[in-house]
Amino acid sequence: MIRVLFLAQLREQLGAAELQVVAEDVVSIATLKQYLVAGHPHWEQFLSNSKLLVAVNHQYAKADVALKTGDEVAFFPPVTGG
Amino acid sequence: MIRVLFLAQLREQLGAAELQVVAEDVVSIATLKQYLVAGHPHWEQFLSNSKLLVAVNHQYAKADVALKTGDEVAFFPPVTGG
Amino acid sequence: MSFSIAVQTQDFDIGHEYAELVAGDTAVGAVVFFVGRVRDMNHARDVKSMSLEHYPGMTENILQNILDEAKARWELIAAHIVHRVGELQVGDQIVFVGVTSAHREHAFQAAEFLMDFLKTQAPFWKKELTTQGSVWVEENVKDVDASKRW
Amino acid sequence: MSFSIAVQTQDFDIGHEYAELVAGDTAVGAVVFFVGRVRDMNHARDVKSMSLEHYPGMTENILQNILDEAKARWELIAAHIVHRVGELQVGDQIVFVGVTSAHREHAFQAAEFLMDFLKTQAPFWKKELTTQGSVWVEENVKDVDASKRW
Repeated sequence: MIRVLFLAQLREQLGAAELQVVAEDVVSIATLKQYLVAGHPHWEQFLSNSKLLVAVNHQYAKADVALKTGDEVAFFPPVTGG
Repeated sequence: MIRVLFLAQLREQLGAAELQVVAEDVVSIATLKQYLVAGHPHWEQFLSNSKLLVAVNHQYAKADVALKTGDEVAFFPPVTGG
Repeated sequence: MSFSIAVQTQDFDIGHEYAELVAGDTAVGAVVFFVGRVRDMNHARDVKSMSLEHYPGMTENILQNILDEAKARWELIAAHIVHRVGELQVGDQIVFVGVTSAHREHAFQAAEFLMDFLKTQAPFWKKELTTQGSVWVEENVKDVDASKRW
Repeated sequence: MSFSIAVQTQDFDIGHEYAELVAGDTAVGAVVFFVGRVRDMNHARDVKSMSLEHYPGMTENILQNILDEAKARWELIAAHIVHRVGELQVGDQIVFVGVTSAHREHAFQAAEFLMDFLKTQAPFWKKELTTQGSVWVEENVKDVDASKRW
């Protein structure tokens, strides 16, 4: 399983904080996004936002990063701390 | 009278902290220096140092500033606070 | 403490942070501090309070990365980052960055670098409670530009 | 206090300075502090203590000029400069510069500006007591260069 998190404003937009995806279903961040949108068509406008950031296992990741079972993937908007 | 001060390392080099000069004797910083050197020839090497700074009445001044009675003139080396 | 980070709900005390940062080190010639606070006005919105969310685990990783990068770029003796999360009121402290060095230019540059990268990399998000309701703070273009100069 | 300067033999307390600087002002988003301290090594000289001389009257004038210039250049809410004179030991605090603003870039730049100009304009002179005897500190070319960028 891959643990998928949605944080901050994105969590509110999707109405979801976390879900589990079977690893065989996805091979990269890009295909994970396609898989999520296939199951929730109204998420597309939010997940296709070019400003959206992605982290895999607590480090920033690009869309072509390969995923494996046990990974934690997080999607979130630009950060605004400090 | 003009009050003339020598500060920090310059005071130690000249062996003098302060002296009074009659205003008619000097008309500018440059002529004040000449006057001081005329009275104390061994001061020349220190007073001709191009790094020496001069203040008139607590503000930095150039060599051509005119002096008048009651002025306070200070000569000192580059500053090293902070 | 030398080099450390903290993410916490509790407030921090500047006098205490300073004392810890310089404790026992006589090579320190320069200390630079930055404190970020909740101000009452942001982009013309009248702010009452704010809620600060973060991504536990990643936040600590990123802050540690930024600190390591600063250590590699400048001659630092100690550096400490504290960032608060949770509910904060106007006037509350949000973030502390403290850096010590033998030289002031290293301390100043490292502190600015830490803040610029913290602002654009560390996974914190602010939601302001304003007189017009609650608003997620938008990415600040000035912060993005500032982080590009390093 | 808003904008003020002090030249004094007594030590200063960072927690107290910070509290005074931000007191009651909820528009402050950013606070930058600089503290300069006597370090045990300067240009390979082993420093034991130092004596700080200044030019009373002119010092206050110059510090006030520098503060006025910073106020004119950046959006500042408050700024405070404290500089000690007299006999100081290794590890002692020498100078404090604290600046508050709504914006961090203003606070950082003003603090750096104040220190660069204080270093090159304010009439203070350091005489170090080292293991090789007493030595007047020489003008630092890096400080002169730093002051030229503004």
